[in-house]
Amino acid sequence: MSKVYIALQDNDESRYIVEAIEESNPDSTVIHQPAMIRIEREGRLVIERAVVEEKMGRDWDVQELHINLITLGGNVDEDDDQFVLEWKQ
Amino acid sequence: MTIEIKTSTLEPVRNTFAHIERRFGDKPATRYQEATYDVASEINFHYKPLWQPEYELNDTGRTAIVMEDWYAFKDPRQFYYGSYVQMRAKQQEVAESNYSFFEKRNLARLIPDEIQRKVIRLLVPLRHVEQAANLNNVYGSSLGYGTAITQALLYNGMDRLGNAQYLSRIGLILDSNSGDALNEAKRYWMDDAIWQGVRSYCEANICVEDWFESFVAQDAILDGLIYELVYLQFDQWLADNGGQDFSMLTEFIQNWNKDTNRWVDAVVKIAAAESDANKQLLEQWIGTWKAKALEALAPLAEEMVGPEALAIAEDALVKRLNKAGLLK
Amino acid sequence: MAAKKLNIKDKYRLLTRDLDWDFSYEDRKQAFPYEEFEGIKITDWNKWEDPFRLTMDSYWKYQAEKEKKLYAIFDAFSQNNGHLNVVDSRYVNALKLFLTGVSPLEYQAYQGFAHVGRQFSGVGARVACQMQSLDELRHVQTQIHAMSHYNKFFDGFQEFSHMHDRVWYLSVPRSFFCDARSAGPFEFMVAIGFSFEYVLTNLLFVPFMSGAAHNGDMATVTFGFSAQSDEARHMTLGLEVIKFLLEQHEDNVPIVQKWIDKWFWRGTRLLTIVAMMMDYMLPNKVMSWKEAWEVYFEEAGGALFKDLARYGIRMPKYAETIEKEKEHISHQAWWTFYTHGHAAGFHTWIPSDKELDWLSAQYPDTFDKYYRPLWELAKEQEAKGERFYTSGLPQLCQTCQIPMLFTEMDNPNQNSMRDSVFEDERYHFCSDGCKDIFDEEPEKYVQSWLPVHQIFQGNCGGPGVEDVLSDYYKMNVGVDNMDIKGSPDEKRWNEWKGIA
Amino acid sequence: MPVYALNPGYKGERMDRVENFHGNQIVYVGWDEHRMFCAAKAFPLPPSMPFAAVIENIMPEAFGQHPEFSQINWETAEWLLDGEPFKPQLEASLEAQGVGHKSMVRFKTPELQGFQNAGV
Repeated sequence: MSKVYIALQDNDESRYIVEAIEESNPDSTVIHQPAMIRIEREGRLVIERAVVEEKMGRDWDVQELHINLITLGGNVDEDDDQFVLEWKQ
Repeated sequence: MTIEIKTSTLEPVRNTFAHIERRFGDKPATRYQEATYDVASEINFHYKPLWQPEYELNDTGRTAIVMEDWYAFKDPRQFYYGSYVQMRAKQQEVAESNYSFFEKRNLARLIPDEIQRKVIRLLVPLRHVEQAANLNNVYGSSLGYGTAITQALLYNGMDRLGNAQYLSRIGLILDSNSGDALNEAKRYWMDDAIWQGVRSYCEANICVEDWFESFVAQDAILDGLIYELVYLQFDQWLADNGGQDFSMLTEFIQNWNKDTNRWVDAVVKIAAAESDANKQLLEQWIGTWKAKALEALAPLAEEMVGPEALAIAEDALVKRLNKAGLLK
Repeated sequence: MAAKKLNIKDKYRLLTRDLDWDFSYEDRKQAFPYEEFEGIKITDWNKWEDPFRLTMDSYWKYQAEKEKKLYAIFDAFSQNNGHLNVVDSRYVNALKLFLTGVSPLEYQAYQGFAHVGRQFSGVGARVACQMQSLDELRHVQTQIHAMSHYNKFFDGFQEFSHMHDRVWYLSVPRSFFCDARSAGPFEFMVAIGFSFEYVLTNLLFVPFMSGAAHNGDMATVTFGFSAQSDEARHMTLGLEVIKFLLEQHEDNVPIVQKWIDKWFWRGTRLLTIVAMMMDYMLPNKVMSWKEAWEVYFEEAGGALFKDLARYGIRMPKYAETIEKEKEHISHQAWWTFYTHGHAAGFHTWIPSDKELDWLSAQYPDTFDKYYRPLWELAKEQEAKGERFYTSGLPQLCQTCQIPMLFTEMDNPNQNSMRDSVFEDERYHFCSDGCKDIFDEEPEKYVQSWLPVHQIFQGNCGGPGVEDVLSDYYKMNVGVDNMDIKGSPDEKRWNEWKGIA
Repeated sequence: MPVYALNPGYKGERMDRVENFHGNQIVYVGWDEHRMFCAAKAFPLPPSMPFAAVIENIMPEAFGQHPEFSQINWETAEWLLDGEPFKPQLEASLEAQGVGHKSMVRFKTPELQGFQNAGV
């Protein structure tokens, strides 16, 4: 299985999202680089709206992710409740 | 560190880019100017397009309109991307609160059934006209010449997609999100005799090759008439007949029209003022497309408001064209 | 009746996908005439999966938020003379190359996506392309605005638009996009939407922007990352296009593979400039080109092609050559610019001893053996007061238009040269990859506007190279070009910083 | 293979036909394994130019900046013309010995290994 990855701008909002990603994907790897945070995981990575909302303490729309998103690798499936990155094989 | 620097040594060596300075002199430039003027490539394109080898990638020859300087088409709104999206974001915020107010209080229940039916038959199908407008404006943006006009055409094209989506949401409000009203409206668009003139006009314009002609047929003529007819007169008629709350839902398009008309009028005026040849060509296009549009809209106007409506709309359009120096 | 809540997929479908209709009064083929000639078979546009489902109102909302943040930083940057915070005036030269070489590509991307965003007959794909087109316009404009402040204090930015159409090395990026735009709509999508956006722009933006952050350049980090936030959408679109084409018809597979081979090759050639920026032009290094290549091409691209294998798609042709070249190209490119520093629109220099040691450490197998001697020669010449500017004009590759500077991977001392004869005329290439591209479509590539030949034909003014530089390119000769040592840029910088 | 274009017969204009060079033809010259010069160089030369003039006038202009240039022994230099082994005839014109428009002339100097013997 290959790694999927996502990189976010290093800012306050992203920190909550990264926390949420770590909670939803326990074995993901978080790498801090100048001005950005990169998160990798084998095969699949999910960002769950409910978890991000819990971390932020406010409503959060999955599409808001795009404001802080820098890059990603993997097939995307986005709906109201989650944002999934996945390699099928 | 920087505290020790004498301000005199921090004088800029130039105020703006050289091509902006050549146009406007050596002084600080606006963001609109720097983002717009002379940004598009002009020469040395390497390969002729496989899909149109008779032209260069960027070529003034794709319209019969001739301009000495295609950057004459200054946008009176001075929209570059940033100012454009920020303006629309403000407007959509108002629209969003209107739509949610309408939905939350279920204002649709206060509107008589026959009025709702009328809106589904006469207003909602305009989403397809907006779709045609999207294609026509993006066409001009992709094949037109000079950033001044091509960027504005793209903003307009995307606005039309936005308008189509707002109109669609009116349908969804009326059918409680089932999509039935949208399907019904589409059937009218496809089969109802009342819409066939407009649909045929749209299909014909989508196939027009000259991008400036397509702009005239869409933005100047058809939109000009529809704005007067639908968003002013029909809106008033709805208000007078128990459908006043619809205005909340069309407010975005109404305001959008006001802002856009300023740009459309400026484009037409600048092209006409450039030369007699341009003026004649514009009048010829206007003659053909206006006649077609009036014929197409006649049954709709009658049904929406009454027998006088179309003449009033035409009158308003002609006044705008007169101001732009045409049809006098 | 309470309205049911629409989920995002249904909402998007209702608001967008059904706007289109079957024509009754005209032939729809006349409205969308370019969809068939490339040989791609589309059986059903309805199978198009919208990769992201942004309606215009949300688009305006989120993009306006990004723009507000971005311009607030630009304003603060220029009010506070943010250019003084960059680590070193050498750094700014990377920005000059960016504004003259990359920003105008964003403009071509805007035009290209507007074109396919009009020409595809499937509304889903069309709307996605239109949005990307608008984003690309955003990128060129925010880049111009970010550089506007630098232009006021440094030389070499002021004629970016004029230069892009004319200057010899800028013909490399420029011809890349002209090539894609002049192709049919599906090839454009494979070229730019997939090959470039999905795999290669990461290499352009991510390490470079991280580099900007590392070198104190707030304005560039901000526009770079802000632009990248759109890029994630674009990447998703690029991958969706590929999957869609491959799923539509099996006959599409070999055509798509051919385009992938072509555009990955052209893309890696184009990125030579980025390799050089990373290894040589950033005073504070983030990672070497080799490392960036391994992370973003070999690892990320490898995963991608593994995923696409189920459709019968394999790694791009010559991937094994590219893998070897990662050890070489940045050094070869900077040497080329260093030795042509008199004809470049930015400054060049010999890397410091510390930098040479960093390069040795990053490239243990190649740097000391092949490239350090070049710099020792350059230092010797400079010490003699004969800073080396090479005479004459170089031979260019007919396809990628880069001077024929690449070497054979089995003998890195020897330049790699290939040629083909087409209709009694000989054409030269830097590589098998570039030769293949020409041989596939010679009627197209005979049109290359090769700057060196154009100068000899007398189409760029002259007679001397200096006349071409000053009159045709509008370079401020002796100011914009030559070594950074003794340049007005350096002089001003030293004054600002109080360096004697 | 011809291009796939909307209409058959797509044929771009050949930008570098010999007629465009005002009586000259383009000749490329390259010194093998001497990377001080990043690439071979291009020169517009009259087809009637004898090869001796290339050695006397063009070679110094092209490669004279190299510290080894003065040590070149033209007698032992090994030549390739468009990839084929080639023995220049000094008195004959370029045209007469098959050096045509956009021909590539390469030479190797077996006794010179470049600066620091590193192929530079």
